[in-house]
Amino acid sequence: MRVALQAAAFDAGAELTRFTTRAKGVGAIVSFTGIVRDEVGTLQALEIEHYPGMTEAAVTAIADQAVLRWNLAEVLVIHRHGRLSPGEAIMMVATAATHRADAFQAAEFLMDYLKSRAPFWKKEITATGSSWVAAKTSDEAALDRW
Amino acid sequence: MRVALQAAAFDAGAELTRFTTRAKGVGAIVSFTGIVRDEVGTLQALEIEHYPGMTEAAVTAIADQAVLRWNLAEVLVIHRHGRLSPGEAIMMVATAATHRADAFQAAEFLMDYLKSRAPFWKKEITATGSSWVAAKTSDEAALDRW
Amino acid sequence: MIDVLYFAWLRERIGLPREQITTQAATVADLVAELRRREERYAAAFADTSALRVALDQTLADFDAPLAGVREVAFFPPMTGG
Amino acid sequence: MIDVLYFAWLRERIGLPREQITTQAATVADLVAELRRREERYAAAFADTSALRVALDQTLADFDAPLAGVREVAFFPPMTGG
Repeated sequence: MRVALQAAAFDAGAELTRFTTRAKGVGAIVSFTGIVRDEVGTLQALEIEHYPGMTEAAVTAIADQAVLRWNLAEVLVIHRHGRLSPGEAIMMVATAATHRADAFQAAEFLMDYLKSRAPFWKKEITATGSSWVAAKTSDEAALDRW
Repeated sequence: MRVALQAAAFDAGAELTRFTTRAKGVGAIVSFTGIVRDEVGTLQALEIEHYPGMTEAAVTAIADQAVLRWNLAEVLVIHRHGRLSPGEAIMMVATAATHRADAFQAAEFLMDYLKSRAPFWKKEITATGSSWVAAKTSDEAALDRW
Repeated sequence: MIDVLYFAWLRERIGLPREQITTQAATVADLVAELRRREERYAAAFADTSALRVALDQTLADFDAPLAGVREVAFFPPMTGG
Repeated sequence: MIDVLYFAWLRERIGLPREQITTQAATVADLVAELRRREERYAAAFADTSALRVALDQTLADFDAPLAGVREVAFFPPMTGG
């Protein structure tokens, strides 16, 4: 398992290559990459605040749960904090398993929990001001399926 | 959309990087990589037969369907044929969407349909002989959810 | 005249990947019945059509589909891609 | 003495990221009531605790959780990671 919380940018393709090399003997690898999206064309940056100390523990606990619930050979979670530009990768998860159903379900589980249970907060910075991104009720509801 | 049917090996990480570059403005990218797995430690190679002509049409039709059903900005399907060694990537799908649910569902849909509706047949080659991989009823059943 | 293609273990059991057949068969099932009568290797290969799939001009079809106008019929076991 | 941390808009509204508080509060809710009484900015920030989350020693908790033995309390809006 690799959990990385970092301000630095990362290359999802290079991470997938490294992950695949680590996950020897598996049949299925799923990756998810979240990217800063400029919905209305005015976003200058996304500022991600986190809770140092708790963040790593919470993300590791979520990854541990995924390993307990599905038959995973490897798990990767990368999540950035600090200032990001539109088009940059915010975060990535990858799962490796013998069968594809485990890899897909574990990746979706990781995403749902990282969205609503890991201490990150997003603020959108535009030319005219900034505002905190509100949590979506659909993200909270997504946890019910697990 | 990119559909590639090829005998040549490919690098899933490099493909993910190219796909991400192509999928401008999206928020979510999901990739799946299928890898030749040596379950009992005796597999020398996997031989993948396909139906030239029909294969490309069938895979493209499956990708078209995914684009119709989900809000996708980009789709990638790579599937190899010919002789593969354990640990090599057999195939890959990638989906890019505004929201993660679309990207995940479309990727799972693509996998389920490629498994049972694209004309590929796998043969396992061991030191003592070779045998055709039987279709799983679970793979056929997986189509019912769509 | 119709092109008939065989894939995977069906190809191996029949011993050839494709052949041209002149047939009056109205449906796929009629063609299968005709093939079965030809030789033992065909009878064995087509013993259980529930274990087989068919494509007409490269599109999946049913065994009761008509053959009128069809130029290429392919028989094969369930696909195992992905 | 307890460390109290604030994140995101709660941090901005209260105007500081953390402070040390000496309190006899038995539960998180008691601590919130105490903070609300302090100053207008606290009252405004904690007006609706259903819009807030709390962590005790870096683990998510409920507002009726006891504070005995707790060294760090963090208040923040619902998380928006991923």
